[in-house]
Amino acid sequence: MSKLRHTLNLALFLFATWLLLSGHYTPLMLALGLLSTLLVVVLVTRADLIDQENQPILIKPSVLFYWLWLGREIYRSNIDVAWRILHPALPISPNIITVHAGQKTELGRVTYANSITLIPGTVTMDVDEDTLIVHALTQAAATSLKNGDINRRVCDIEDIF
Amino acid sequence: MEHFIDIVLLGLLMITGFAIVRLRSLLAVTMLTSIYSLLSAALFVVLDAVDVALTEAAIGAGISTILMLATIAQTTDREKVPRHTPLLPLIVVITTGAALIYGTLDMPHYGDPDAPVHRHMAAAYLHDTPLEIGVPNVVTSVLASYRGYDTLGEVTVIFTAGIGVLVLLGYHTRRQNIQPPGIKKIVVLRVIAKLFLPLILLFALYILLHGDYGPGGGFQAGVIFATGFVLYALAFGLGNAQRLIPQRLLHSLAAAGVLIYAAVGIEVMLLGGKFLEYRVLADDPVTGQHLGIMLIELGVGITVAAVMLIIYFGFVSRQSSGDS
Amino acid sequence: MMALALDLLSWIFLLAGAAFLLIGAIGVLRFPDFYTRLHAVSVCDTMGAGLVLIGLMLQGGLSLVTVKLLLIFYFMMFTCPTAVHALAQAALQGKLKPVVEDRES
Amino acid sequence: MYITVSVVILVAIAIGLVRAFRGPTLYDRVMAVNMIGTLTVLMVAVLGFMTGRPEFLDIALVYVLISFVSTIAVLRVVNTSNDTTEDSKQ
Repeated sequence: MSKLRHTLNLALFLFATWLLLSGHYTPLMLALGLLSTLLVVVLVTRADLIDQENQPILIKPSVLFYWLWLGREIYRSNIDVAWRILHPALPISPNIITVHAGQKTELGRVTYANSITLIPGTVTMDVDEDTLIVHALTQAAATSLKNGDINRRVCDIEDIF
Repeated sequence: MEHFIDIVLLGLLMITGFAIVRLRSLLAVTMLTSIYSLLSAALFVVLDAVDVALTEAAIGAGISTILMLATIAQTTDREKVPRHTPLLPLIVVITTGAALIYGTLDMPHYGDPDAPVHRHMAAAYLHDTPLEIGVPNVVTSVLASYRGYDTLGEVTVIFTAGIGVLVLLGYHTRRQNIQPPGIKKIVVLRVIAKLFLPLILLFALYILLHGDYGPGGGFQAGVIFATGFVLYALAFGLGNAQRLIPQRLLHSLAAAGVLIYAAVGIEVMLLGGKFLEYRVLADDPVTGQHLGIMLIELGVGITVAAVMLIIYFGFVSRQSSGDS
Repeated sequence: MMALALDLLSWIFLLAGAAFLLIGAIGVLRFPDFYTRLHAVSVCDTMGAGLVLIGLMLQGGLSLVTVKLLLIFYFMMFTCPTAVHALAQAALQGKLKPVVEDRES
Repeated sequence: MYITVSVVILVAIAIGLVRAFRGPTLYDRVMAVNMIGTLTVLMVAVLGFMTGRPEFLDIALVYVLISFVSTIAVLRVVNTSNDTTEDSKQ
């Protein structure tokens, strides 16, 4: 039952994407768009990829808030890294830390890992079950990551996936 | 000012070319070839050749890099140092180059509006396309309608290449194991691939069906479609990808695309037109042209996607069966 | 007046984005080892690309062009970290030793 | 103004090329390709606005998707072939 809902969700999402891409709203083009959506959904179902993870997760408000918060973090650390790049003495102190990912689902963990990578100054090197190996450009970046702020926030939005 | 960008891009292309010649590690050379493709695609965009740029992006930076790497994985990644002296080849190259440059002296200047091609061919295409075919993208009308024979030939060439690869690499129907080792390690890639596979496939279909309006068409769409499945194979293992699209189906699809193209031509002949003269397909000649172009683009797309996947699976399945 | 302000804002975004792209590229050149260079690539991918795309969106206004730019932005925010992560993971498995210092700046 | 942005992007591409030539490891080259891919996407988008032809954005979209897949593909092949720090031996 829920599988059907996921399939319908995906189909709606794909057709909306088609409409936004196309810009030609003649009956022929709309029909072709429906056919294309159908073909893709059939292929994806055959590939057994339908589950809660390919839902359009961007649209929910709390996820949107997370993106905004992440954007601010990205902005801050960008300024920091950019300053370090331009500094003549290159003030960096690379180090490797492991952090614990508290998320229950794979999608949650991947969101966490990719958020870490998106923020300059920290790059996820490896994901092993619920441990993440992270390369940090500075001690400060490593410390702030260890505070677990991102981890907590990803856990918060995970419930509604 | 656009000339400035042209010149810088051409300069970067030249430097990349020299570096490719100098390096001996073939993996590094492949990377530089990929950069070369990206740069030349940017150059095509500056020159307003949007369709070519799209093709270069999809084929040069995408599938051909992947196929070259698959080849290197099976052979060697070091270039052999030639033992003979490079003097004779150098002389041959310089002479040929000089002759070619001498030849260009007689040609009209770059962008010359009085060049014969601009006065006759291009003008005719630009003038006739809206009247006869009714397709906004003139490149599509030229490729698919005015020069439909050429394109049929090209599709046949791709089909032949696919068959050639099948013959050379053997006919592997052995199933790969469904769960490749180390799949736990690539959890990020797996989740992202799951998100993006539907989008890539949808985008390929969008490119296929909007060739009339913007850049795109069968060739590019086929390659993007194939790339989607390459991503699936990378994230979920070759065995799963081959289960999704069985080899036999691919073989039939590769042939089916060419057949669709040719069948459109023959259907037109049965309706009383000449080979590939789409205008008789419908009562209204413009609608007929439209329908014909759409059908043959579909054929092109199917063949290209199938052949690309045949080649990719051919290379990679051989590689993993050699390992065991 | 409104249009002018919007135009000006978009130019600021575009130029700032270009500056970050340049800084990222310089970082790729300057940083001492592969893993540290990845951070410079992140600067290019997030701030540089993001600001340039936002600048272009302001130029595009409310149209399908802006939607396509948003799509590019959305795709990049997923593909770029995945590619960077895949690079780091591959290098780690390929036994490329990261340079680790304890010198605090 | 678009010209300024494209010229800056070109300079960044040139710097990326330097990294691709120098290496020293293969991973550095793959990284350079990845970065040049991003820069090309932006370049195409900016050029589209410069010449007033928004259909260029389709190309940029294709680039994002294709360059992602090829980066992943490269890494999978590189890690199956064992000679990864090729140039350090030269």
